[in-house]
Amino acid sequence: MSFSLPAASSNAPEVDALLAALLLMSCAVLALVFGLMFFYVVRYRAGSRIDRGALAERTFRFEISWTAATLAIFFGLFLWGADLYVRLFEPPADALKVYVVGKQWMWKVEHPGGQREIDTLHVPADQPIELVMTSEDVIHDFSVPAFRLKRDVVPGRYETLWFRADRPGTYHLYCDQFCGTDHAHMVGEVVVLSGPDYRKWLSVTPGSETLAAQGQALFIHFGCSGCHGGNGAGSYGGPGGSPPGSTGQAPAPSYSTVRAPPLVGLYGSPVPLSDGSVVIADDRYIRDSILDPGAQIVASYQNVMPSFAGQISEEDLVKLIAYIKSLGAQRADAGQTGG
Amino acid sequence: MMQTLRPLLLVWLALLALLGVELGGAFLRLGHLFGGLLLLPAGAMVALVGLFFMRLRHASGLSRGFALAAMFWLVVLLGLGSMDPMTRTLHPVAMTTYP
Amino acid sequence: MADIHSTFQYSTPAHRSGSSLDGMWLFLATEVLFFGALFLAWTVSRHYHAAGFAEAARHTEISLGTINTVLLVTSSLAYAAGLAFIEQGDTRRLLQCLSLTGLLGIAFVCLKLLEWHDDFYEHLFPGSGFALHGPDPGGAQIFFSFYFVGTGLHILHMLAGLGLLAWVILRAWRGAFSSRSHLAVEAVGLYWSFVDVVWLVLYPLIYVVGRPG
Amino acid sequence: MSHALDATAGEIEAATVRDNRDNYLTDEWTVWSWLATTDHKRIALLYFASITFFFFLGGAAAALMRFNLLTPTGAIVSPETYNRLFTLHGVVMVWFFLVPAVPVTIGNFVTPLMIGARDLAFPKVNLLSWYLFITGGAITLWALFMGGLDTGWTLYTPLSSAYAKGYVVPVAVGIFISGFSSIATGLNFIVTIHRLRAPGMTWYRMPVFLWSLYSTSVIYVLATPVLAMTLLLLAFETVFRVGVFDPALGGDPILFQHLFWFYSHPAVYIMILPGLGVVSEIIPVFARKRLFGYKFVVWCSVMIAVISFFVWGHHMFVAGTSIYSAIVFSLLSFMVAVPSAIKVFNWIGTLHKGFIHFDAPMIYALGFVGLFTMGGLTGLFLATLAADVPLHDTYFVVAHFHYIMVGGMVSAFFGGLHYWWPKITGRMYPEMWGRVAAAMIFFGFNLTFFPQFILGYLGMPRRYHSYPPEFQVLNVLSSAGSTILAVAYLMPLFYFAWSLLAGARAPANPWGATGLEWQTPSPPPVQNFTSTPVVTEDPYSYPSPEAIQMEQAETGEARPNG
Repeated sequence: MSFSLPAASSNAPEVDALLAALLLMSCAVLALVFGLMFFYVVRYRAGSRIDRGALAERTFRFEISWTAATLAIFFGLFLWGADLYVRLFEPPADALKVYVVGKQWMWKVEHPGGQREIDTLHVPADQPIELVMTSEDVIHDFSVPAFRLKRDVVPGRYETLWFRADRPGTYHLYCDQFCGTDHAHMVGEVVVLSGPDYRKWLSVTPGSETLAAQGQALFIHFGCSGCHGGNGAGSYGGPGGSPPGSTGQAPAPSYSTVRAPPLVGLYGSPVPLSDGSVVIADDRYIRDSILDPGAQIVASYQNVMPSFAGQISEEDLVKLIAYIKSLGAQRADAGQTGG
Repeated sequence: MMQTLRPLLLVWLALLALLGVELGGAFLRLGHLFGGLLLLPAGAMVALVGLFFMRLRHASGLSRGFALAAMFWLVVLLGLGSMDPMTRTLHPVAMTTYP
Repeated sequence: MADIHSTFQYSTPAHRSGSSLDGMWLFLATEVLFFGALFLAWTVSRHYHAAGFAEAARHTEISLGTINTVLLVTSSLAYAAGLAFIEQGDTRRLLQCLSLTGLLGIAFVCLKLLEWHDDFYEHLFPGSGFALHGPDPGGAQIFFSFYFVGTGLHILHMLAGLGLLAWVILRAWRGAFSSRSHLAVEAVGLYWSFVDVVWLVLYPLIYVVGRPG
Repeated sequence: MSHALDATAGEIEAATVRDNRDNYLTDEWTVWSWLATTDHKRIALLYFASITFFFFLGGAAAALMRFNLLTPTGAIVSPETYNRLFTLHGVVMVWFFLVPAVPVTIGNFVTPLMIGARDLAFPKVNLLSWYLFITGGAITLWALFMGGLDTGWTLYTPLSSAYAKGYVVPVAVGIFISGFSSIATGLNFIVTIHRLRAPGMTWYRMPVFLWSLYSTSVIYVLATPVLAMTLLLLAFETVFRVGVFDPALGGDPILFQHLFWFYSHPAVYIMILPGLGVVSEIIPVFARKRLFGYKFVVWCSVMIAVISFFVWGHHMFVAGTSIYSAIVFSLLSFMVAVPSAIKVFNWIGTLHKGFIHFDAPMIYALGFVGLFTMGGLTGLFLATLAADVPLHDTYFVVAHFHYIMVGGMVSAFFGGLHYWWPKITGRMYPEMWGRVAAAMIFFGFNLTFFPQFILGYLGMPRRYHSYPPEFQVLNVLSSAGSTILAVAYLMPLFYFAWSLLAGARAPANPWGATGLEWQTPSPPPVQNFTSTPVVTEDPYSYPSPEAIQMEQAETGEARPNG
């Protein structure tokens, strides 16, 4: 057994330094308090004959000075802690996104390449990783002590957590928020691999379909293709007769008579809404549009789409979004080959 | 006797007038933000009832202190309590229905 | 023995009644925080669910709510007048005023129950079978959770108030109060008006603020 | 004064004559005279009996948990049982021991004595509060034993609503009812302290303990109702399966945490503020010296009570609250630590140039200062945002709050109990045993909880029924400490019982303390005082060190060195 904890992320040494400072200050204060207490208790014990002399008259000065000293130290600690904390919320743009879903009592992990794991998370060293986490039931907490990180995983919303592991190895993963009977068994491992090892792991891990491919199956399963077209090309009759980006490339149009906006090339592009505003179609916009289609209606379309809130599980939603994203990528590729 | 009853009646009339303001406001299209303004007449009504019907004007200093403390802590509860939800960046997720 | 024990600790009757009224005010302060927690829940939920709250608020009966507000405000007036009368030693007028207060209170409770009945009939109680399917049905259900908890607690407070009122009326009828000794009238009056105050806040939150949203 | 009151005073005089013969204990001996008493002293004893029961019940649950954690696999009890044990431990210890502990027992007993009053302002409300307390306790216990509850005392949604296994609603009802008991007690203390002070008892002549009780009562009265509403909303959600915290509807489970901690963080100060008051009483007495910086100490109590309402967000730094709110709450949390630190410095200042006696209450008080300082300092770790992230929800937090609650508060409670025991019972406790128990509690406590700081840093999460094998050594140390602690807590039970039967009769003022409660016989008469006392001195007006030394020189007890 050991009383030390590996520091395996870029964040860990910084937090350790802060903890060390806190520990140092605490020891100093404890030494002062216990030291004075022992000293006075022995020196001024009732039987002691030492001359007490007169009492200090102006206690006010003491009060003000130790209050001021305490305040100053506290403020410094506060700033230090807040500065480090804020950085935990600023993931680098190039972070690799890994989806984590907590449920009683396991961690389900999905990699962008479609690899799925349970209670284990493989990540490459020296690359920023952003975990996008949610829960299917109660509140959990994704905690990796070696990274000095944790974040509650809350049902009904996404929480993100980013880190840059810098030391290959295997580290404990715990659920830190009490989540029911087998809370203590909701544990796992985070495996940090060096770059080459990670690529090897990716290649040997049974390459289940990519998220996007699974999303495509769901796109048909949930009937999205009925209106948005088999390949997300939209149904004809939209503004300008045919959806942008689909002309010349889209396969046979769907026979649907319902008008729905095209999805090819949607991701990342600006979308004009019926209320005159324009939004960028990001993850959140797509998610909202699936769950609450009436909220942001694309200009010159009627809202005929039913809400899918409560019908699509969180994992499936992630896949659908991945699929719609991939449609955007296809268009970009097609544009390049065409040009 | 009329001297004591008259202010009470006047307060009652003022309360009804403020109620009228609220009722009218309910049918104006004020929007999400300005809808909250309709709480102002309610606040005035609460103050009137407290000061006149509950005689806060003539209550002991201690009683008035208690009333003020209640208001202060109510503001703390509402202010600090809504600070987090109002400033949160929320990414909602569709929940499947419960088992 | 016990009675001497508890009365003698005060130096004068005014000291005693003043302390009791202070105690009553402090109790009302706790009630403010009690309902305050509910108001916080309302504020936060409305922030997340403006659409659901607006739709739900449009399905409330503002006419009944407004009539109820008038009833309650008037009952408070009647009580305050009654207190003014007993300060002049007029027990007969006190009884008249308090009876009016009671009748108005009972009318309020009846109207409220009628409103609840309608709400149930229209399937506005949250849960499966909830009637509203607008853009934000979850928000509308949260609104009605708030509505039923808020009005339910208010009704409970009304019933407690009516009980206290009956007790005061009974004592007044037996001639227990005089111009110099009417602590119970004053203390119960504070409670009665406070229940009124709670309603004055619930009324806009339920019927008014959401509606224009 | 009115004629009617003169008559009453006459009756009182007659009663007073009898009081000289009978104290409050021997006044009447029927069961009914206890169950229907409105005497604050008897109600305090009723409370003593109830919370002692709850303390040992919660302690038994803790002992079982520590026993289970001897091995990494946790083979003694099943995970279900373990979860129920720590829920029982938390619920019972928080709401049925720590929150009421000092105010309803020692506070109830000495408040009227300290301000020179006959009783609290509302004696019947006081009795009602005890009945509410035991009713709430009975309902909660029934639920905890019949069906059990496995949500932890924090009752976070949706684990306690849609996914609840066990008796959430009865437990919530029990806590709700006992909450009214808290409110009634707080209301009583506040009005009493405002209205019933004896002539000459100005605010700045009040003992610090009363200021602490007053501050505690403010929290009782203003925070408890928020918990009541939170529990109601939770019960609504659990019963109807819909509600404001329900994520399936788009509700916010974190809102529950806000409401819960709006009560439960100030509740932490409900638990510790009376302890701070008790220690501020004990130290001057046994140092024979004026309390250093009296005004600072009393205003620190008030400041702690007020600021305690602004800091609850630090329980949620990793819960997914907004970053702005986390920063504000972190800063405010540091603010609440300042007055606590000031108090520690003032206690040490009081020791300076004193004449320190080592009676058992003083040993408890000195232990309190040390443990409270450690608990407070580790609290700073948790208030510092980035440092809280790795430590949150680990054993570090468990150790931190046990240092405050058990090391601090229970030590202060025991210290106060020893200090006022002669006044309450009219008997002296065996001094040697008191000192041994005090020392054992200090030692056993540190052995139990210090290893948990290290466990927490190493990442061991709270509420784990089993754990990775590398944590075993520290867990075994902690469990070993808990056995010592258990023995040390049981010891007073025996020697106090012995003292009741065979202890020496206590004089009115065995410690040579100032304060009105020591000027009336032990145990006090039913009316507390034979005549209304008049206060003419500041509190803790012990003679100056020079005067004491002069006196010692005259009597030849001890000679100054010159």
